[in-house]
Amino acid sequence: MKRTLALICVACLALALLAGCGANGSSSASGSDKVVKIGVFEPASGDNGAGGKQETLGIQYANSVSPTVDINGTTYDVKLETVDNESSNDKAATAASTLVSAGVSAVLGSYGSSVSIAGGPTFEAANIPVIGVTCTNPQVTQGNSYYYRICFLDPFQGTVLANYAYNTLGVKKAYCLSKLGDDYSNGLVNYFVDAFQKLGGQCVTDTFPDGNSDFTSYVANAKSQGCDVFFSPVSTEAAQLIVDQVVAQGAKFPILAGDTWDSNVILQAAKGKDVNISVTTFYPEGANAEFDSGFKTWVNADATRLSSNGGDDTVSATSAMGYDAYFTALAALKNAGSTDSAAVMAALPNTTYDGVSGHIAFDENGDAIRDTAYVKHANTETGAWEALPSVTVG
Amino acid sequence: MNESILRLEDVTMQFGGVVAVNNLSLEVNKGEIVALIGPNGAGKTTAFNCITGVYKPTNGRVSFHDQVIAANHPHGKMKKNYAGENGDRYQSEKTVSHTPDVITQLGIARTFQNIRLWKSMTVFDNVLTAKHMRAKQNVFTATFRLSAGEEKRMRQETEALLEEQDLLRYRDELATSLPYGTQRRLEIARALATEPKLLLLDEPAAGMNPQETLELAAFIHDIKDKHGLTVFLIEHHMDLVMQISDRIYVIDFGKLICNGTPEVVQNDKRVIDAYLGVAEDA
Amino acid sequence: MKQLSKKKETWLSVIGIAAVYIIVSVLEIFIPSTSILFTVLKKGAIYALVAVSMNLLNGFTGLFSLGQAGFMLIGAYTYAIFTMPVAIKLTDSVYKYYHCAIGFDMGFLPAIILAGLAAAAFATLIGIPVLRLKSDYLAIATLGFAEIIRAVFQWDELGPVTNGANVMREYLDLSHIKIPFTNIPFPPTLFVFLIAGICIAIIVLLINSSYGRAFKAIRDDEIAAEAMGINLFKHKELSFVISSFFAGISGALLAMFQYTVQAAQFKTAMTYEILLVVVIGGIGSVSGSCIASFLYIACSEWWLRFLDDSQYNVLGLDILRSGFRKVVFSVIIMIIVLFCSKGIMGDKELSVRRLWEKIQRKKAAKKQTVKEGAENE
Amino acid sequence: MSFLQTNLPYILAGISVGGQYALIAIGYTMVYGILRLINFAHGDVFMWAGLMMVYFSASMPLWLSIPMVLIVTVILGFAIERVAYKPLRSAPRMSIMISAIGVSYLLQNCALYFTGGLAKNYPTLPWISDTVTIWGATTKVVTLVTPVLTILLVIVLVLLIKKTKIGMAMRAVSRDFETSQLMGIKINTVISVTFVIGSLLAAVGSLLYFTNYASVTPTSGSMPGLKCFVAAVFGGIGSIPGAVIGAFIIGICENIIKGLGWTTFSDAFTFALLIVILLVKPTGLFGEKVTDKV
Repeated sequence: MKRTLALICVACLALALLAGCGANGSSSASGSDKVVKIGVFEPASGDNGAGGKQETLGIQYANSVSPTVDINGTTYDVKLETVDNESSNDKAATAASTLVSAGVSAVLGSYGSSVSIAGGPTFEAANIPVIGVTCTNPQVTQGNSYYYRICFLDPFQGTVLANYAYNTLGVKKAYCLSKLGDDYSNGLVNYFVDAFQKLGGQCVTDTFPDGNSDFTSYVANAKSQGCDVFFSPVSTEAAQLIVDQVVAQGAKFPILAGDTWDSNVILQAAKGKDVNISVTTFYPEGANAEFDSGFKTWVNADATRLSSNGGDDTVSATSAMGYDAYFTALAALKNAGSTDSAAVMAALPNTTYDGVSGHIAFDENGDAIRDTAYVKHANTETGAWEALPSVTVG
Repeated sequence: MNESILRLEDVTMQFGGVVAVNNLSLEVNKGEIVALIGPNGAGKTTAFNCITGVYKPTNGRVSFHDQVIAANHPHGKMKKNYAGENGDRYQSEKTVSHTPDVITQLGIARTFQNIRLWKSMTVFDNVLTAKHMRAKQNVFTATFRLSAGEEKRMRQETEALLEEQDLLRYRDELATSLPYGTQRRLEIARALATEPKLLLLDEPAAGMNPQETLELAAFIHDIKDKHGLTVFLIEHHMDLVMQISDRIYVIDFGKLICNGTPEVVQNDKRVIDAYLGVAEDA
Repeated sequence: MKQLSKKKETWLSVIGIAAVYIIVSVLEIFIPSTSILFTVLKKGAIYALVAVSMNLLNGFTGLFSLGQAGFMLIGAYTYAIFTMPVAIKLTDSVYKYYHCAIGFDMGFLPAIILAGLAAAAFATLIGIPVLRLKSDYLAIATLGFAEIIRAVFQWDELGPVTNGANVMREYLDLSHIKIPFTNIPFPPTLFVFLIAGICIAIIVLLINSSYGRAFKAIRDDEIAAEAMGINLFKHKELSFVISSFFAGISGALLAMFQYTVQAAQFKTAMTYEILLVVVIGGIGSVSGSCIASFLYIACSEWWLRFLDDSQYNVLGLDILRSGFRKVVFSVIIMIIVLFCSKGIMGDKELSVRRLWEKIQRKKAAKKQTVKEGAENE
Repeated sequence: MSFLQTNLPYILAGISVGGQYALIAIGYTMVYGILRLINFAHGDVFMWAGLMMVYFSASMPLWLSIPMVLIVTVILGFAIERVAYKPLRSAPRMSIMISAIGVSYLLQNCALYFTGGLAKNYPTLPWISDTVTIWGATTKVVTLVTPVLTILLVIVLVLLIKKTKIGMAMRAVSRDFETSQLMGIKINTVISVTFVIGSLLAAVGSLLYFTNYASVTPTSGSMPGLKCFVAAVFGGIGSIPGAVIGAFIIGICENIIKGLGWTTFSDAFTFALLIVILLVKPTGLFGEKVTDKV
C-alpha cells in the first residue's frame, strides 16, 4: 500500500521532471534565430498581484499589436517569457534566474520596486538588461548598470505630491503611512516628507507590518494627531482596507497616494463612499484615445484578461507604461541590430521612443528623463478617475 | 561494617492534600541488600523518587555517604496545609535539592518500575550512552574525535559489561525487541554503566516468571559482589525478598510500620494486617 | 552473502561523496552558469544545511523548535552587514535613510563564521528560558521568538545597523567570491556545496559522537536520560545552540545566494517550509533531509513551473495558470505526509552498507529463483 | 474625557478584534484539548470562510449565502479532520502537526489559485457594516455587535459542554483519550463534533472579521490564526473561557500598542506576551498542570 503510493509520488515527480525538461527543452529549441525572447518579470500574486497583472496586460497588448520586430532586415517573432515573482523578494532571485535560463534578450519589469531591487543583481550577473516599467524607487537603477527604467522617480513624485498637498489641497499636517520593509512606500514617504517639510508642513510617519489587515488604529492615529491629509503610497491590497477604514471612522481628511493607487481596485473600493482620493500617475486615461480604445477592445475580448484587469476595462497607467516598455525594448533591439543581450545592453542608453505616456530617453544613470506627472482625483459617483492638469517640476 | 551509605530522616512527600510518604526514616548500610516492601500505593516508588531527585521531598533530609543530597521543610503554601509530621524539625536547615543527573553523578543509579530503555537504540548503545556522564570529554573534542581514546575506552568497558551480564549476544538488537526479563537485566546493566555505589531497583522481578525470578536473585548477589555495590530494592515477590535481603523495611500508607531481618518482618502482625487487611472486630 | 569490510565501506562512502563534488564542478565548467540548474543546486544545498540543523534539534534531540527562520535571519543580516564594503556603507546607495554605524568590513569567511556565532549567541540567550518548556509550548515559544527577532531587525531605531526594514544589498555575494590568494572567481555552486558540505559533515560527526547519543537518549526518554546522569538542560541548550549556529551559517549562504536580503522574507512560512523538508526527508535522517531539500527546491522552483504557464494547457481546459504549480505541489506534500509519514528515508541513513546489502539480497534472491528454475527442469 | 476621546477608537477596535479572535481561538483550544494538536489549518479555514462569502454573495442573496458559508465551512473543517488527521491518529504527534501545516499550505495555495492572487472585496453586510458614532468615536456597528455575539456564543458553548451528553464525552476525552475510548465513547464522533463546532465559530468569526477588514487574500488567515493560537495558549490551552479572555487581552493590547506608535512591534508584542506568560505560568492563565508519572 505505502510502497505503491510512494511509487505514485515518485512517478508524479518524475513526470513533473520530464514535463519541466520538456518545457525547458521546447523553449531552448525555439531559441532558434527566428525568435527573440523578452522576459516579463512581474508579480501575478501577492501584494502587488493586481498591479503586476495590469502591467503584464499592457505588455501583452503591445505584443499583440506588434508581435514581430525587424532586426537588420530579418523579421523575428517576439516571444514573451512570463514569470511570477510573487511580489516577494526571496522569490525574486529564483524567478529572475528562470527568465535568465530561458535565454531572454531583455527583461521588462517589475511592478513594485522591492522585487526589482531584489531581482536586479541576478540579471546583472547574467548581463541581461532590464527595463523597469513602474518601479520608481531610485535604488532600482542605482548601483545596477543593467537596470533602466521608463518612469519618473520617487524624489520627483514625492515633490509633486508634496506640492499638491501643500499648495492645491492647502494642508499643513500630513500623516504618512508606509509598509514595513517595502522600499517603494518607504522611499516615497521619505521624499514626500522632505519636500513637505521644506514647504513648511509637518509630518507624522507610521509603518504597518507585513500581512496586517487592521488599519483601524492607523486611521485613528491620524485623526488623534490632528493630521489633515492621509498619505499612504502602499499596495492596492492595503489601499482598499485603508479607504474602507477612513470611511468607517468618518475621517474627513483627503487621501493622497502615489502611482500604485492608480488602479480601478481603488475606484471600486471608493465608489459611492464619502472619501476624497488623489493620486499621481504616469498616464491619465484619455490622453491617447487610440491606445485606450485599442486596449479596451483587446481586454474585453477575453474573460481572463478582463478579470486580470480588475473586472472592468479601465485603462490603468501601469498598462500604458507596460505598452511603452515593450516598444522601448523593441526599439532597443532594432538599435542593437542583434538579439544578443549584450548588444541590447549596449544599445539601450541611446535608445529613445515616443510612447503613449510621453517621450522616453535614458540618462547616464539609466533613468528616464521625465519631468511630467499627472494627478488624478477619484470621482466617487461615477467610479472613474478625473485627470487634473499635469504637474511639471523642472 | 555498619557504615551507613544512605540515610532518610523524616522524609515526607505531600502532593496537594495527599501525603504519599509520611515521615519515613531509614538507613542502608554499605554492602547490604535492603528491601522496601509494602502494599500497592504505599509510596515505595515515591520514596525512590525522593532519593533520586525526581521529586523534592516536602520535609526531611536525605543523605548519601553522610552528604546531604536532599533537604527541605514545608514553606510557601505548604506551610499552612502541611499534613506530615515533624514539619518544624528542619526549619533552620537550608534546603538542598539536586536534579537526578547530579544524584547519579554522586553514585546512585536506579531502574524503573515500568522499563524505561531508550527505544530507538541498540542494546550496546543503551549501555554505552549511560557511560556518557563519566566520560572525560567536551562537545568539541567529542565531535572532532580528539578524545577518540576516551570513546574507545567507553566502548571496551561497555563490551565487557555486556559480556559479564551475558547480554553480548543481543549486542546489536533493538533494546525493545528483547524478552521482558532480559530488558530488566539490560536496564540494570545500563544502571551499572554509570558506575554507582548504590543501586536502587524498582520491582526488578515484576513480570518475570518463577524461573527468571530465581535467576534474578543469583544475579543481584552476583553484581553486588562484582561491583562492590549496595542494593536497595522495591519488590513484591516475597520469596525473592526474603531470599536475598539482609534487612527489610515495610511501609504502608507512606508510613514505616516495621523493619528488621526477614524473619522478624515475616512474623510481624502489623505487616500481616497491612497485607491482608484487618478484620472489623479484631 | 558477501560481507562489506568497514575499511572498504568508508572508502566507498568517501568516493561517493567525492563523486558528488566532482560532478558539481564538472557541471559548472560545462553548463552555462545562467542555467536554472545551478539556482536549484545552490538553494538546495542551503536548504539541506538548514534542514539538517533543524533535524538535529527536532529529529535527534526531540526538541520541537520552530525558530529556524529567525536564526537564519540573524545569520543573513550579520553576514550582509559585515561584508558590505565601507565605501558602499558611506554612500547612500544602501543606507539611504540612515548613517551606517558599522565603520568596517571583512572577508566572506570570517563573516560566515560570525553569522553562525551571532545566531548561536542569540540561541544561548533564548534557550535559557525557553528550553524549560515542553513540546508544543516550546514550538510556539520559539516561533514567537523568531517573529520577535524579525520585528526587532525591522525596527527603524536600529536603522543605522540593519537599514531599518529595507533591503540589504551590495555585500559580498556569490559572484564576489574569489579563490583565496588569487583573483580567480570561485565557482559559486561548488562554494555553496563546500560550505554546506563541511557544516553537514560536522553535524554528522556530532550526531555519531557520545553527545549525539546523549541527544538521542533525551529524545527517547527524558526521565531515563536524566536518571543516567545526562544533564537535560545542558544538552538541550547545546543542541539548540549548535543547531542555531548552522542555521545562522545557512542564513549567510542564503544572503550570498540571493544578492539581496530583507527581514520581511524570514516569516514563519519559511520555518514551515524547512520543517516540511525535514519531514519529507524523514525525521532523524540526515541524508533524508539532504535528498528532500534538493527535491523540494527542484519541484518548487523548476520542475513544476510549467504548471504556472498557460501555454502548456492541453485540450483547451485552462487549469494551468499562475498558482496551479503550488496547488499540485502542496497536494504532493499532503500525499507524502499522509501515506509515507516516515518520509523518504524514515530514520535510516543512506549508507554504502545498506545499498551493498540490498544488492546482495537481490543477488541472493536471483540465485534462489535460478536454482528453483533448474530444479523444475 | 479627552483621554477617552483619544483612546476610545483603539479600545473599541481592540474589543471587536478580540471578540473575533476569541471565536477562532475556541477552535484551536478545543481541538488541542482533545487531540493535543495545534491545528495550523484553522486560520486558513477561517480565511476560506471569508472567500466563500465573497463567491457565494456574488451568486446568491445574502439570506442564503450566509447560512451556506456556515454550512460549507463546517463541512470543510469536518473533511479536513477526516482526510488529514484521522489516518494519523496512531502516528507520532509530530507528523499530525506536519499534516496540519500541509493542509494549511494546501488551503492557502488553493485560495491563491482561485483568486489569482488578487485581494477579493468582502461584500458589505446590511446593518452591521453601517457606521455609528459613540462618544465621538465613529466605527462600524460590527465593532459593537462582536463582543456581544461572542459572549453569547461562548455561553451557549459552555452550556453545551457542561450539560449535554456529547459535551460530557468531550470533557472525558480531553481528560484521558485512551480510557474514554475504553469506556465506549465514540472518539471519532467526539472529534468530528469538536471540529464542526470549531469551524462553525471560525465561520461566524470570519463574517465579523471581514466585515471590519473587508478584503480577503490567501494569506489573510495566517496571522490571525497564529495570534488566535497564541491567545489560546495564553489563556491556558484546553480551557474555553481562557481562550476567550486571552483573545480579548491580545486584541486590546495590540491595538493600544499601535496607538502608542509601536506599530513595528504590534505582532511581536503578542508573542512577547505569550513567552512571558509561558515562563511565569507554563500552562497559561487557566490551564491545569499535568505531571508525567515516573
